[in-house]
Amino acid sequence: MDIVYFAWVRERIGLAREEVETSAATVADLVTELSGREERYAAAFADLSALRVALDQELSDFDAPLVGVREVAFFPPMTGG
Amino acid sequence: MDIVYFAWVRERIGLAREEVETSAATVADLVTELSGREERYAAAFADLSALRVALDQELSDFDAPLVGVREVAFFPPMTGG
Amino acid sequence: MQVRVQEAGFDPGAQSNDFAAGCSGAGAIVTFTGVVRDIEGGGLVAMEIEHYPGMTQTALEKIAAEAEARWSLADVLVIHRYGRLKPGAQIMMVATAARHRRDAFEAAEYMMDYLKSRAPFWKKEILLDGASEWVAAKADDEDALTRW
Amino acid sequence: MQVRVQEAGFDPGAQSNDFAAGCSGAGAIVTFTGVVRDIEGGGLVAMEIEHYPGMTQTALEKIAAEAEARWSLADVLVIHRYGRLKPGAQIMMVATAARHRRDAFEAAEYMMDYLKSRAPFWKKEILLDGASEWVAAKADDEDALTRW
Repeated sequence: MDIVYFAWVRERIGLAREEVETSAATVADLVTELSGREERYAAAFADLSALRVALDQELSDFDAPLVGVREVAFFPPMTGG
Repeated sequence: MDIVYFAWVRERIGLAREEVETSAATVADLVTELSGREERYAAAFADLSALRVALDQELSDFDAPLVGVREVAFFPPMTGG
Repeated sequence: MQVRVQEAGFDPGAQSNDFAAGCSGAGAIVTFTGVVRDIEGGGLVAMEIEHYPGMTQTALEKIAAEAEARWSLADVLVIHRYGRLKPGAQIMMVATAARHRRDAFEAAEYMMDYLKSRAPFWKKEILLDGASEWVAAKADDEDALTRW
Repeated sequence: MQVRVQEAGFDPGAQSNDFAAGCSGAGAIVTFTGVVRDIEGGGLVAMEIEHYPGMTQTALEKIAAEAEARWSLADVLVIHRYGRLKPGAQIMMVATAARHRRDAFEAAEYMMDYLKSRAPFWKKEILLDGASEWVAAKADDEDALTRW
């Protein structure tokens, strides 16, 4: 599964994209798994209310299942316009 | 006192501007006076709800006094924009 | 505030670029352009716009001043034409510049609503068959003023 | 519908004239242009706009399609830039064309409200002293969506 990061999430984790092997069932499970890996992930995911998630380039939420998902994106609230 | 007419009021009366001597106290009195003059005035002023009036180039209403007024304008509801 | 009543045509894109260039510091520019459209089924030769020369400029300036008083704006532009206009021709435009988009949008809508019913213009449609007809004011346009 | 995500600058006046020319029959054209403005007190060197390339075009098209479904529109244009923009540069624009002004205004406001909070862009301010800061999303912008 590909994971992509944007804006300060990308900066805090230090990566724009990575491929991970995971059996996480939901986005929340994936977040827990990543946060357990290294401090920089734990720091980036510390406050989920400050984060948004997209699954295969569609906005989603942290309860969503990951079955069949190829790309998960984490980023702060968007500031377009 | 100058009286000016616009749009279909001008067309119905057949004049864009005229000078009248009047002692009418209000716009409504002036309308009654003009309507009594000739059929074309009576026709133009038949339905006051379809007319608007400006006194010295400020929107006003038919109850307004004419004291000190130099120019009275009669016209249909405006259609700007 | 820039208010222009004119017979001549204008280029809305060039006008809005000029307007925006004069408003550095404003993050939001809104423009509205009104265009003569053909009538249902076609056959409009021209739209004739009559106005009240002594009153028009003042009436438009009052509307623009009220918009500037109600919203936080960097600048306001109003251009309104009179005379004989062909289908597709620009009739008028308003532009607003503000720090925040809501101010720019609301002020532009406010000015349009007042221009429709409170600026001394009257429109007459000239049709292919030689007939002509004054455009009637719409109850909707009068009702729109109750928003403000 | 025309939706363009691009790094290059654009001329809002020329874009809006081209857009209007393609919408004969629409009497009302509304445009919104967003411009990089300096921060309070000055000192902004540039605004860096990051986006999510795979998602951006689709997200903008969804917003434009929803506007076309909700209002009676002749056409819709969205242009949004990414990359490093100087103060005074155009960030984005939307344009709407409709028979009636209310449709054109509301659709443009709707698109702006959704672009602010639902299009995958993130802005970073680069300051004179070398510091930089991500622009935080505003609660007001999120609240604006409840209007629709």
